[in-house]
Amino acid sequence: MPAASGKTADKVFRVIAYACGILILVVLAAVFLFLLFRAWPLIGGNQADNSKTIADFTGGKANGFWQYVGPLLFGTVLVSALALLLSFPVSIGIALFISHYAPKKLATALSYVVDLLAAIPSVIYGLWGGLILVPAIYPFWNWVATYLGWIPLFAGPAANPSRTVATVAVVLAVMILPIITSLSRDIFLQTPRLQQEAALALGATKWEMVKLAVLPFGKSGVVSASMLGLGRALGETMAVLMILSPGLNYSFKLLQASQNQTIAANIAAQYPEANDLGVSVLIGTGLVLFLITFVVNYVARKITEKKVG
Amino acid sequence: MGQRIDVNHLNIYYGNFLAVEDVNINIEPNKVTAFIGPSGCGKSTVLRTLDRMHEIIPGAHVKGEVLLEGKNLYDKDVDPVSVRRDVGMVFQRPNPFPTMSIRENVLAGVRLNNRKISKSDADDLVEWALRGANLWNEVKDRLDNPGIGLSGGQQQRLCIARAVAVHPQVLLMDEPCSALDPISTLAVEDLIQELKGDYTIVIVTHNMQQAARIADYTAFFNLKAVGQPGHLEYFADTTTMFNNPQNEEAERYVSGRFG
Amino acid sequence: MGQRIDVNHLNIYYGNFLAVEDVNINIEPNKVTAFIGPSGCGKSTVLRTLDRMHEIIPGAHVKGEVLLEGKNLYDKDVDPVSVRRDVGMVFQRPNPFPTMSIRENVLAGVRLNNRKISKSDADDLVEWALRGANLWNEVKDRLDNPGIGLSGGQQQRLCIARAVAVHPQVLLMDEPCSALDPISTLAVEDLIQELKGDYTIVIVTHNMQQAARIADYTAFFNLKAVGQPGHLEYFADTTTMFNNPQNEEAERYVSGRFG
Amino acid sequence: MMADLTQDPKASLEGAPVIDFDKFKPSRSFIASRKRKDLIMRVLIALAFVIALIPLISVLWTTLVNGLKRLNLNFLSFNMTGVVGGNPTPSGGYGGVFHAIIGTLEITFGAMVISIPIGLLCAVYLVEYAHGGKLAQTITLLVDVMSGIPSIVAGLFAFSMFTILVGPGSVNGFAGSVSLSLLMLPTVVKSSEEMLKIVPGDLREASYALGVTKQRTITKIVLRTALPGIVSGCILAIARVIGETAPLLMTAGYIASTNFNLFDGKMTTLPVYVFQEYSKLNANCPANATAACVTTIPMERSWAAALVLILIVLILNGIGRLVAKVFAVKSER
Amino acid sequence: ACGDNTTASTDNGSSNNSSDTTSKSEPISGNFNGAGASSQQAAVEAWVAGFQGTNPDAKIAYDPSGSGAGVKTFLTGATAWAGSDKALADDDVDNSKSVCAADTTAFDVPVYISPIAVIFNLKGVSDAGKHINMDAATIAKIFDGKITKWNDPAIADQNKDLDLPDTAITVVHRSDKSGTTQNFVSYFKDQAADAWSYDLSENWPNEVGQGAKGTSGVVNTVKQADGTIGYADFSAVGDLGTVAVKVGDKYSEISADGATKVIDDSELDSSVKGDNRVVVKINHATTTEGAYPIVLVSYMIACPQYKDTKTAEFVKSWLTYVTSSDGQKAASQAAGSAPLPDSIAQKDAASIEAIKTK
Ligand SMILES: Nc1ncnc2c1ncn2[C@@H]1O[C@H](COP(=O)(O)OP(=O)(O)OP(=O)(O)O)[C@@H](O)[C@H]1O
Ligand SMILES: Nc1ncnc2c1ncn2[C@@H]1O[C@H](COP(=O)(O)OP(=O)(O)OP(=O)(O)O)[C@@H](O)[C@H]1O
Ligand SMILES: [Mg+2]
Ligand SMILES: [Mg+2]
Ligand SMILES: O=P([O-])([O-])[O-]
Repeated sequence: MPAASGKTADKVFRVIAYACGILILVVLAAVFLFLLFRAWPLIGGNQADNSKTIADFTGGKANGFWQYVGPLLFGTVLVSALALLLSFPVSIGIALFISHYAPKKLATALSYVVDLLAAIPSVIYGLWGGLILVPAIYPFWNWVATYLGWIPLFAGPAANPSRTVATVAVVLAVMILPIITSLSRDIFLQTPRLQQEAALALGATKWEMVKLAVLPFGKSGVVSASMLGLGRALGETMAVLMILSPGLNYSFKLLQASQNQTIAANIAAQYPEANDLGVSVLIGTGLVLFLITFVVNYVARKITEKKVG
Repeated sequence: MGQRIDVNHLNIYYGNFLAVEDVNINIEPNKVTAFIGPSGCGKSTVLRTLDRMHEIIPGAHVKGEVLLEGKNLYDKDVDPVSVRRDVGMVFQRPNPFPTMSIRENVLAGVRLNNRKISKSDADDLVEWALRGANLWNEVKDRLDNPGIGLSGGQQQRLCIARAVAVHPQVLLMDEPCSALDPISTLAVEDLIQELKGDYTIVIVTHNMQQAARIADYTAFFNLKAVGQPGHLEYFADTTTMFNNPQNEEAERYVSGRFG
Repeated sequence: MGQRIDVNHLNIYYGNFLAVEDVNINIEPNKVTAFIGPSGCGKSTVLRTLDRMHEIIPGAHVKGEVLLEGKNLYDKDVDPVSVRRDVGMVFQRPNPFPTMSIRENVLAGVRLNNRKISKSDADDLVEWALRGANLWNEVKDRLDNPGIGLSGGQQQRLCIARAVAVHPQVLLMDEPCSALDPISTLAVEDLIQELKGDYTIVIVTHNMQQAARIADYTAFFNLKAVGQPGHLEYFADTTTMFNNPQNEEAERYVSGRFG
Repeated sequence: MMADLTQDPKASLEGAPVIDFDKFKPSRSFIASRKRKDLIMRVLIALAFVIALIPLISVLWTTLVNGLKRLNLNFLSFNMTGVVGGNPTPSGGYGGVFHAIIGTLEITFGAMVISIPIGLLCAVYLVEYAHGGKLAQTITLLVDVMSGIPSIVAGLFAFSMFTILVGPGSVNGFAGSVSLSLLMLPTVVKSSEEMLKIVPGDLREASYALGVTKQRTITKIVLRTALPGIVSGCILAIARVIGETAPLLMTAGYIASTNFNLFDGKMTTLPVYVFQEYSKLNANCPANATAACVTTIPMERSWAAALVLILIVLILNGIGRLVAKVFAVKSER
Repeated sequence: ACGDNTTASTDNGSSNNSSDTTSKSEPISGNFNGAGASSQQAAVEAWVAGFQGTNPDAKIAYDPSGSGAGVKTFLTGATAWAGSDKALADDDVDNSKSVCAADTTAFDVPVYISPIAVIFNLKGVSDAGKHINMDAATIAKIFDGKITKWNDPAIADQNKDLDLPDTAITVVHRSDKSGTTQNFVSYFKDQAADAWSYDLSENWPNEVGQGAKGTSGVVNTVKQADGTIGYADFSAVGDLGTVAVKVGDKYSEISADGATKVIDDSELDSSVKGDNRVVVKINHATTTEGAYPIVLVSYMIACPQYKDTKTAEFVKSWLTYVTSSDGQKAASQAAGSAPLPDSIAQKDAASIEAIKTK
């Protein structure tokens, strides 16, 4: 008797597990379809109304959807790429510090702090960024604009207060730093001892050992950690909303205000006051964001997969 | 070309745990010395003190002397990095760098020491080392393939090539064949026989037949009980060790009555 | 109480890879049969086909027959789960369930199968199995301690107790001592000698001395080359195998000339 | 059979190039420069750590200092009903976060209930059943991709789904839970998958060898052994979503009073509360107000709520660690 | 439930209910929801507290989700009323048929008037507590980036007694869609059409200066640097400087009374579609002494008939209280808003009276 009931239970469990696996696919499809459905008026609806709504959103700057979403997308990618650029080397540094340099006790304590920081809600980063960092960082940006202003990226005058892409990038970098750090650290810690010992046995210094064994081993893991961080930055809403002075330009002037805006922050800024059609437009931009993050992640995974396999 | 190693009153610790006690041994140049003994008796531990690899484990340290041609490795002014350049090491499991080609693997150590190597010098060195490791004929047509794509035995020989390419004086091997199939094992054993012309070789093995086959001298380590420190029980030339050991424990061990 | 096993024309596959070819062997009840041979020759693989553990590896399958007291284990109507209840298995590394106490580990086979058992029956069973595994005296005062807290040798005996607690007819052991220190090894060997009164025992070992010490029959597996299927080269009673083998390869192997 | 393999030992070195090893010897200056480089990297790495520490400590410190001003029992035990301007309430406080704590806990709990079983079973499928088939690879890839879904998209999704399926205007805690579960799911799957993977195959085999069915092996041995890891993974997933604001503004809304019903009516969560109070900036005190009227109270409440949020995350972490410890696989010896 | 606050009385102590409409009807009980303009939030808090003083069993929730969202939610029937910073659009009125009973359409009544301050932060001026005088064109030019220095002659000419520095002007505007913005720029459209060419919209139309999210964002940004100028609800101004706006020949400092005056001087928009609607056409050109012309008028939106009598009773009683002098006083104390002028309050009362409760 136990054997028979065991067999049924076995089958039922197996079916449920399968179903849950497949559910993941269903959920992703559902996300896409529900968004598409709700954004449908944008495609299937009255185009004149659409352009009126969009013109209203942008003060007449844009009246087609792509015209609208283009600069937003540009801004989104710019801000998150900068954030990643800033936090990547620092994260890797800290991860190495924890995994290979710090004394064990300090490393454990640090690990804990990093994990905790990874869980700090983004509103808090928004509060901090908007109220503390913005005034504090102005002298620095002003210095950059004065002395490095010949680089187009840093063209002055630096906006005061610094509610600029540069400041937002710093805040996002701080936000994703613990995430990238904690994942990279986990990977670095898994570097096979043998590889490390092989390097040391050849007479490598510690840094050479890291370069020979740890970094190559951690590469794909670090890439996926960065992708996760980038994803977080791409989708970050509150911190951007609370700090950035938005604009709808294809502009690289990092230190000037009102140049760029991100999709996520734009949705949050417009959503409360939007009418039905407006919501459709915003959901349309959300769909674009979804597809972009999807593609970025997909490509990144494919790349790392190939490297590993 | 090999150098001699003299170990005097060496106590080896992991943190506060005394793992191996009072080792005294003289390792002859250009000979193969085998370490045997039951598991946990400290063979690997002793071996790793000979090129200061022991230290990389947090808390691990030693008391006593290890003299390489009369110079104590553990002197204050000695840089462990340079010790490891003079004393090469091969590990239990083959560990080529997975991201590198066969060629790059061989050159890995050399490149650390000297970045400006001409292509032709590098080619010569790769050929020399791979020939030395008895691997040249098998891989000469695919030097740019990843090292990880080789079979276990080939990988182990690649690691040996990598170790000899930096031209050390001493070669330490920790159970270099235990992860290999019999055929690869033979290939590696042959290689060891050859290499002793140029290097002093110390090898840890759990396989007494292997020790008997390849070693000139054999050191038998033992431990009184689990948790007790290991110690060097008996050291003799290999023939004596396996045919007429003057130590009861050693005899019991080599005759297969335990372990 | 042991049952006999007859293996007829057994070919064992991992996916499309034929790992072991055409094995024919008769395993006598209430005797210890040892499998020896170089690494990779298929000892473990054959052993695992005897209780259909082989199948849990995706793609793995067999052709041929394994008769347990004349009944083919691989018949359509046979439930592998119940086969495994009749044929117990002990693994290379001791693997007590880490979340369970010593007592629960012994009872795992009963409990996990959802069989109801009264407290007193359970107590009896635990004592019986642990006594059978020669472990009772060492652990009787701490049955509720985690099983993982025991020493390696004790853990292995605990695993044997766990296996015998489901009352199998046959006990398969895959290098049960290879992870143990010499003292624990002796304890387990003694136990095997005792258990053969009640069970048919098949043991894989890489240690020929061990096979010589404990087995009644010895099967020597071999493989022609890496990548080729392994096969049963020679089967004989242990005395013949080690003193006067009628097979050249077997002689080379047991005399330590390779492997 | 071995004989043919033993080559003539000296043959291999024949024809080998003669090497002048001095060429490869490191020069004194090169050794020094390597050492210098090693040191520089050491310094840079330590520096990375210090640089990162500045903003991170500043965040924590600011929250702590500003938050402690208003964090008291009254703040934790009252909601925002009856709070008018900067005036104190009859209980002597200035409103509080009780409703937001309830909302946060219920919505997060809802998200857990949805995503943990699904995620866990999906991981079970991937590790125990799929054996790296095409479907499994696709799922693994999509789970990875899913971990990049922006939270605002999750909010839009839940909003769209509820407007389409339930009807427009259905703003409630459960919609919030759905949006959060979408964000939690990939983390749960990933971490559980990792944890199941590191359960030694030995244990599965040991269980099968005792004649135990696959389902029981999974539930009683594999999941049980992986439990501490799974719990910490889930805690991590919760920590990831408990601070979400944007999706909850859309799906769960804001309300000043305490709503215990997850399925009906709006619900405030702590991050939303933080944002709302920040948006108020300051409160009005009429000319005839007493000294007890505090104009800066909304910002103070905002910081205090932020601190409460961090504390909840901390407590969750603590609980996770505790659970992990209680269920820990007893360490060896 | 545990943790629910006891109801606070609205104003400190002396509140005796004189409004006859609320006292003669039965106390209202039940749960009621509203959503909409965030500008009304502080006032609504006070109204809820005041309303519950006489109707202790009424539970009222307000979600300050934004005017647009509020109207959207109202049109789904999920809320009893909506708050909005602008009057209903024509198609919203049409759509409201599905929510309101008996084919009636929704109407809006002004409930909350608040002056919009033009705030600035300028060393030596604002921190000395001084105002700056400006006319509509000057403000418009500043916000359009045409005037970029504080000592620009256009400003200096109007402020002879001030010593204006050569500081650059940083304009700060709302970055989110906002009724405050629309009301602010409608002042330019009316009073400085030449200097302000943009269409009327709730979104800020140009990229001059900096945008910030919400009133709080604007105020914080203005606080963070020298030379900034922005606009925000009067209640949020704090100790920032405010611009005195030219009304007639004089400059009028911001005050709640000033806002009431301008509304008092304004007409109703008779062109709006639908019954019972009270939509104010703000007379930005007012010359009334002391009037302050930049104001936000915020409405409550309700149905004349509800499918459910209880809701109708509540809305009627609620709006009555909100527009009563008690309600207005409570709001002005809690939110610093301007009380409704009597003229509007009467119109409101007439519309509210039309809500059918039977
Ligand atoms: N990293 C370590 N930290 C602490 N103790 C260690 C460490 N490595 C080894 N030991 C201890 O040192 C002693 C000697 O171990 P060692 O590995 O040298 O033995 P061995 O003779 O090489 O055994 P085997 O044949 O299994 O390789 C053992 O008691 C072991 O537990
Ligand atoms: N899971 C597996 N999948 C595919 N091939 C396998 C698997 N396990 C073993 N093999 C192959 O089957 C053959 C026999 O292996 P098996 O492990 O049975 O050898 P063995 O005699 O037990 O060796 P050892 O002494 O190392 O344990 C080998 O060629 C091995 O590569
Ligand atoms: Mg060892
Ligand atoms: Mg095996
Ligand atoms: O109340 P607002 O529309 O200005 O946010």
